[in-house]
Amino acid sequence: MSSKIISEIRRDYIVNQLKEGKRTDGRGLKDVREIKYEINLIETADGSAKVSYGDTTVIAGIKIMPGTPFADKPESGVLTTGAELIPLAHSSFESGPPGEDAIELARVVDRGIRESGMIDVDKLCITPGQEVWMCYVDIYVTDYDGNLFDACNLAAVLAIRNAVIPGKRYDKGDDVPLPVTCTPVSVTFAKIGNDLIVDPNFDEENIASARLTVTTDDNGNFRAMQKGGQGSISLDELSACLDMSVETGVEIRKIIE
Amino acid sequence: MSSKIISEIRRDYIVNQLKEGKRTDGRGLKDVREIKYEINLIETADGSAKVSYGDTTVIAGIKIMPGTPFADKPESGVLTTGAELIPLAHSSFESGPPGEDAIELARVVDRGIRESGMIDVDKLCITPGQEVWMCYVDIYVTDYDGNLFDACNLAAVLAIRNAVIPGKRYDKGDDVPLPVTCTPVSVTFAKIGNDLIVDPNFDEENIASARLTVTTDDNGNFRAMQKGGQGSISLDELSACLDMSVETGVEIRKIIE
Amino acid sequence: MSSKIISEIRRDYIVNQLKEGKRTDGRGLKDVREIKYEINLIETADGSAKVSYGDTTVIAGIKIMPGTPFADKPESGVLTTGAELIPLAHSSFESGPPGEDAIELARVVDRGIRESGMIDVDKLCITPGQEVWMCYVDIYVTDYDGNLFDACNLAAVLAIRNAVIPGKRYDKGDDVPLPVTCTPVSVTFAKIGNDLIVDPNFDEENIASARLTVTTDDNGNFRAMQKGGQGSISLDELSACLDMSVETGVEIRKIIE
Amino acid sequence: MSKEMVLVDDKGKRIDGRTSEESREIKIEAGVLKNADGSAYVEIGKNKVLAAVYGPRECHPRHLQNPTKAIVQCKYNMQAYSVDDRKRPGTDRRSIEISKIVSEALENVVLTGLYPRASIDVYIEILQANAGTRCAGLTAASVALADAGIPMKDIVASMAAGKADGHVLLDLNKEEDNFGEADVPMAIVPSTGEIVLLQMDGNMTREEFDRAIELGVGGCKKIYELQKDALKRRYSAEEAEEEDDSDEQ
Amino acid sequence: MSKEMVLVDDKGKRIDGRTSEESREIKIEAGVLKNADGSAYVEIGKNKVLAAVYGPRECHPRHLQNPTKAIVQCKYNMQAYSVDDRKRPGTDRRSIEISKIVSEALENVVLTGLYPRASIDVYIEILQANAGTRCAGLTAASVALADAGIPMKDIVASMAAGKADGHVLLDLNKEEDNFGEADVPMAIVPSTGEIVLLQMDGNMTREEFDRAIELGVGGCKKIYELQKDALKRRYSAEEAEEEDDSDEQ
Amino acid sequence: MSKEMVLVDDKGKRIDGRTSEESREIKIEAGVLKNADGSAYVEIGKNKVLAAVYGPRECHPRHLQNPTKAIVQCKYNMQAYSVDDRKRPGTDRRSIEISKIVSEALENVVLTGLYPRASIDVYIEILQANAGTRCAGLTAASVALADAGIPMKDIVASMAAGKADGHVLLDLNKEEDNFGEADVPMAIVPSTGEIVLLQMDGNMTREEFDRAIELGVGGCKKIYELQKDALKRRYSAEEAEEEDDSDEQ
Repeated sequence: MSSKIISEIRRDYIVNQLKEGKRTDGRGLKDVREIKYEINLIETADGSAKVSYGDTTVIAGIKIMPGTPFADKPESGVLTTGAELIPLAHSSFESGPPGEDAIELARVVDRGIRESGMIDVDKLCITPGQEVWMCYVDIYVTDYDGNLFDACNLAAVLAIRNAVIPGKRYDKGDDVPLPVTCTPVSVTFAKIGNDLIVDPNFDEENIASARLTVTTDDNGNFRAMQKGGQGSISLDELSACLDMSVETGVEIRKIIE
Repeated sequence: MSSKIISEIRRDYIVNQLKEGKRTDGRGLKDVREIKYEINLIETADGSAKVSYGDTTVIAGIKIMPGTPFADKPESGVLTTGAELIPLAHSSFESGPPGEDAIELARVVDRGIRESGMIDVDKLCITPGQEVWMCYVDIYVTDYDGNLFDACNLAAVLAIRNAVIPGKRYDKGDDVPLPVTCTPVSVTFAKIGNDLIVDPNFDEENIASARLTVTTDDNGNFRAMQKGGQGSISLDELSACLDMSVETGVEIRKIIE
Repeated sequence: MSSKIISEIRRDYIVNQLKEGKRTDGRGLKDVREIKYEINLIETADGSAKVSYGDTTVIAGIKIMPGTPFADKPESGVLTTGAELIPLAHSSFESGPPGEDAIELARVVDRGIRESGMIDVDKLCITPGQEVWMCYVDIYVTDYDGNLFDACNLAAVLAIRNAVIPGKRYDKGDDVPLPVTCTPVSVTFAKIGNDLIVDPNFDEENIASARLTVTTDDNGNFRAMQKGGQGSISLDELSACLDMSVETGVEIRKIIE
Repeated sequence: MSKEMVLVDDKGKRIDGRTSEESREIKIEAGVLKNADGSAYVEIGKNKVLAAVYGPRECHPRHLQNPTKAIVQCKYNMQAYSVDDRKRPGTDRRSIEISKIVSEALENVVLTGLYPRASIDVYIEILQANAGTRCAGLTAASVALADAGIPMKDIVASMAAGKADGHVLLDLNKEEDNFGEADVPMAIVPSTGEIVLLQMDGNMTREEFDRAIELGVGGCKKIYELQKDALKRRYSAEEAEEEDDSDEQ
Repeated sequence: MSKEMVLVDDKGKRIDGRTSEESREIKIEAGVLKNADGSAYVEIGKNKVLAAVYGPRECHPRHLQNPTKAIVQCKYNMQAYSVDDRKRPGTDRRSIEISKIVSEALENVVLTGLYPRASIDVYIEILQANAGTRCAGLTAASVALADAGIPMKDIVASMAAGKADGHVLLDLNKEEDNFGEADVPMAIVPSTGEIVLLQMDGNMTREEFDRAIELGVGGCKKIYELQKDALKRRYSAEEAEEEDDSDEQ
Repeated sequence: MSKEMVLVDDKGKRIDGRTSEESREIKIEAGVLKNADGSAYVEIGKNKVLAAVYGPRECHPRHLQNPTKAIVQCKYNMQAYSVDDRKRPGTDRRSIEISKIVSEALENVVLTGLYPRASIDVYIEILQANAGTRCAGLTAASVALADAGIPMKDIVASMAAGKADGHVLLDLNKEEDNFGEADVPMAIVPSTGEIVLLQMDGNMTREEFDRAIELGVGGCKKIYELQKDALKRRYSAEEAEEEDDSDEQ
């Protein structure tokens, strides 16, 4: 984490710019960086997407295979989400099993997808109580410049929306699209001083006192939230973030439709 | 372990007191500290007990569930005992998987229960060769002031004596008491200089050269023993410990009946 | 690995001797150390062998048991090879799970056995798709003086050639010899300066720039190779090694027939 | 799953008889352990939680040391028998996430700048779980920190709100959590009303969420009063002990 | 297994239409990542590989430091979705072996003596696998090292040869690898023709093996040209950027 | 289990023909390994055990160093093929417990005060197991320590007693251990008769236990003689070697 410390001079510069309503990369406080994406770039995956938010790039791949359902949900498919902060992506990432940052990231992305009911898991049953489709979402960060929550959420969502259940490969019927009901979109805020900014980059993330990720569905309802960081947020700030998360969610949905 | 080192002055004081037949907490050499216990305090457990020996406190909980028997004992239930020296209990305990102290502790407690035949595992068969009741005894140390062997043994024994096989939860018949045949009680001795003391506290344990735990059953037969520490014990000292383990075992059984 | 560093004086001595075509233990450049072996020394194993190349000693033991075949090879037995560099064998070996040296060693030995088709895995089927014989080859290094590749290969090969499928133990028919088709033999070369030597000892291994292991079958065909070390080998050197590997393989086969 | 299950009846009563604004029964006790520098025991409904604090002490591993302040390291652990299906001992992904967000919430109030390079270690053990363990654990941890005498700008209070059968409810119990529609664990700094922990999952409109926050903040304030009561009882007991000691002299 | 499968037809054509001496299509791009000190992306047939270099930088863990030179630490990793059956994240024995031999091959060309005690860290990520990933990964790693400006005596080029249906073939694809008779991954220092990586498994006569080496060396030389092309494109792009920058001033 | 199994016949003979007071055949050899500072090989019945000693040497990890004396670190390991069902490589709970109590027993006799901060590392490998491996391992480790020239106040000797078919027996074999009623592994310092290792499980009256101790102490004394013989043979061999060396000069 030592590499996450940025110089005092850089910190002061960012804060002073924010006081004037500017960000060091020229964005306004509510602006998301340019979003680029590529669909189904991985042929070995049953669905995949590469997403960039500015210089942050992640790849999500889906693998779907038959497996045993949980005892308490014998007719539901199983969703598993993992995120890997591989050392290829940044000098602060280390080899080895996922640390607390990667685990929190994967769990927040997972909650957005799971709690929005994006995947209709009840349609993933092969033989009740015995066999269902297991859906693994694996996300790899390949270039890290802040705001992994939103980039990973979007990559996972795009990979899922374009995924195919490989019925033929396992002799379990035809290949059919993974049943998808909605498009959860997360928007992440950082609090720096008294300013709230959308889609923080690496430098901004590292001087922010608090972080808030809000995931909304197509109706603008809230599906998942996660506050991070040692700072606090006031009720007014929370309210502002909720407003912006809906507005920005609409914009992002337009980009990917 | 560095925190296990106590000062020379403290050591000398304890040793000098022992020369006069006294212990620093006012006990005689053969005295056990006050034993307190509480039964079935954990509703989510199928049996539980909290036991204190003075300022040492441990909680044992039982979980019973159906599982596959061992191939060489197709009609016997399975007993598994674990002990966790959680860092909440003492500044010398560290997070992470059980170390050699926790493993020795769990295995000695396990042997006392297993070798005394306390649980009648032959009555835990559901379908021969296919399904038997698995009985997990999990013991957590919550406050550590020496002699975990006896406190953990007693907590496990009390939890087992009050445990119920959750037949209804698993649709395997009625809820019935776990079949129990006897009450193994362990008594632990520490050797300090040439003195043998019963139920050592933290300070005494840490200046003791050797430790001996003796587990007896209701008939005063021996069911398990474990010598620990780098010191040795003579045959005469062993003999004295065996005598005391039977006497003290009788006293402890009275407390818990 | 620090213990793998040998003194400059020793290094110079070895190199100077090689310039004169000599090795410090009196061998010629192409000479293998004395090979000794003992068969079936472990009664609990289904096949075993102890092999020495000079002061390097290893033991290989085979355990064979019924298990589930791989989905893509439903009628084939399963071979698993492990090598343990136990700290008993050398001061540079550490406790713990196998490191990269042990893993490379096991995988190279495994490839020699597997790729030569030494074990006729198609004859290890019990019930197609359901049950096949699993063959575990476990190799322990007990004394380490260089060239583990060849010693481990030979111990594994001898243990396999003398192994018995324990049909009676598992009620799966008679005890029959493990079906063996050939005898793969590996020969390892080290490059020191511009010299190629066969069967390097510890000191030679540690000043060698490159290592090459070549495994041949009874017909002199190549079955496995592995180049190691940071140095390079020229095409001419490779050619010389290939010639020698066939010649030396013939010699070693004579010793063990 | 079990669509027949009624979690809130037509009179607005919940299955355990509570109204939507009521929390479960709460019991807080400070100073329950001998070895820890500070400790607390909390029951919220059927949740039973123990928290202990050690520190400020030397920070291990060393590379985590911060030269300008102490770090707060919380470890949340569910004991094997605390849940219906035995939990295998050892950390899992859920407990790592909870430990992280609870550490962050506590670090907000602890005056970490007083203890450069040190670690303040907080251990939360769930003895019995029934929805809301992270909030109960954080509530207990705050009391344990105060009991340890760690300087703080305030005591963090935590409680969840949620939604079941279409009603926004305070402090979900296990059935409401399992079969309900949303869960919103939160924690505040009572003196300022600032939020230091917030999670949400499920499905809520803006109006529902605002109501959940309103209920949750109210719940946290109630917790705060009980935390202070527990600490007062603890201090009185200590003073009584000290007087006893002086009597004996 | 499937003895009916024909991998090379009677005209010597392979299932993907190649002759025995042809490699699959190759695409090499340098400088594809923002954070890494150097990076490269390589496609060989259906293999997709990303490589990044960090360093020279402080060597962790410290006991691996060498007081006389830098060490080259390569980590080869297959991503979960890169293969037909999902690969569980984390290192396995195969990836540890490949990481070792690739590190050794690279250490041959890097002028490690310039950076005592340092580590040069090379990360190879397999995005999509179709036989030949270690060669594609080593090829990408070499370009990434050059892109990072690490002084090297040459660029390592890597490609496999093999045998299927009795024919010695260059650059086996997945079907040829799975159902063929031998695989010979290799890597050379192109300027000297010296071999820095060599593995073989299967069954080959001396003649077949010699032919495999001949094909493989040829393949490596072709790779080498494409590596140099990619680096030239990269430098031109950088210069263009710099000129743009000066225009703006 | 198999109540028909007769372990002791009506003449007091055991299934391998021994009387109750007889141990199995014992073979002890010192100095069997080239690299280790000291080593020993022990067979007791069908147990085959190898022990090696390295040290005194620098203690790793460092936090285990003791500034006033050396520590004795024993690692007991069962090889995969040493038991009926293959044992997966790696430590398990049983081997950790045995390593601990064997370390403690050896630390009793080693003059650890001579080597502050050092570690004396003892490795016990079970090649073939047939009840009694911890005693055979400790017996071998003691000889290996002596072979390494580690100063000790005495050599620890170890053997188990037990009970089967109602008879107290010396040195149980596998059948007696599996189907018998009690097992009492022990180790003594022969010169003083002090006990340094003692475990018991099963069911024994006081009389039976006293008899077990009596038999066990006798068995240990026999082991002690064989340990000394092995060391004498080892020294003679070394001297002979040295004389050979001087002859050659």
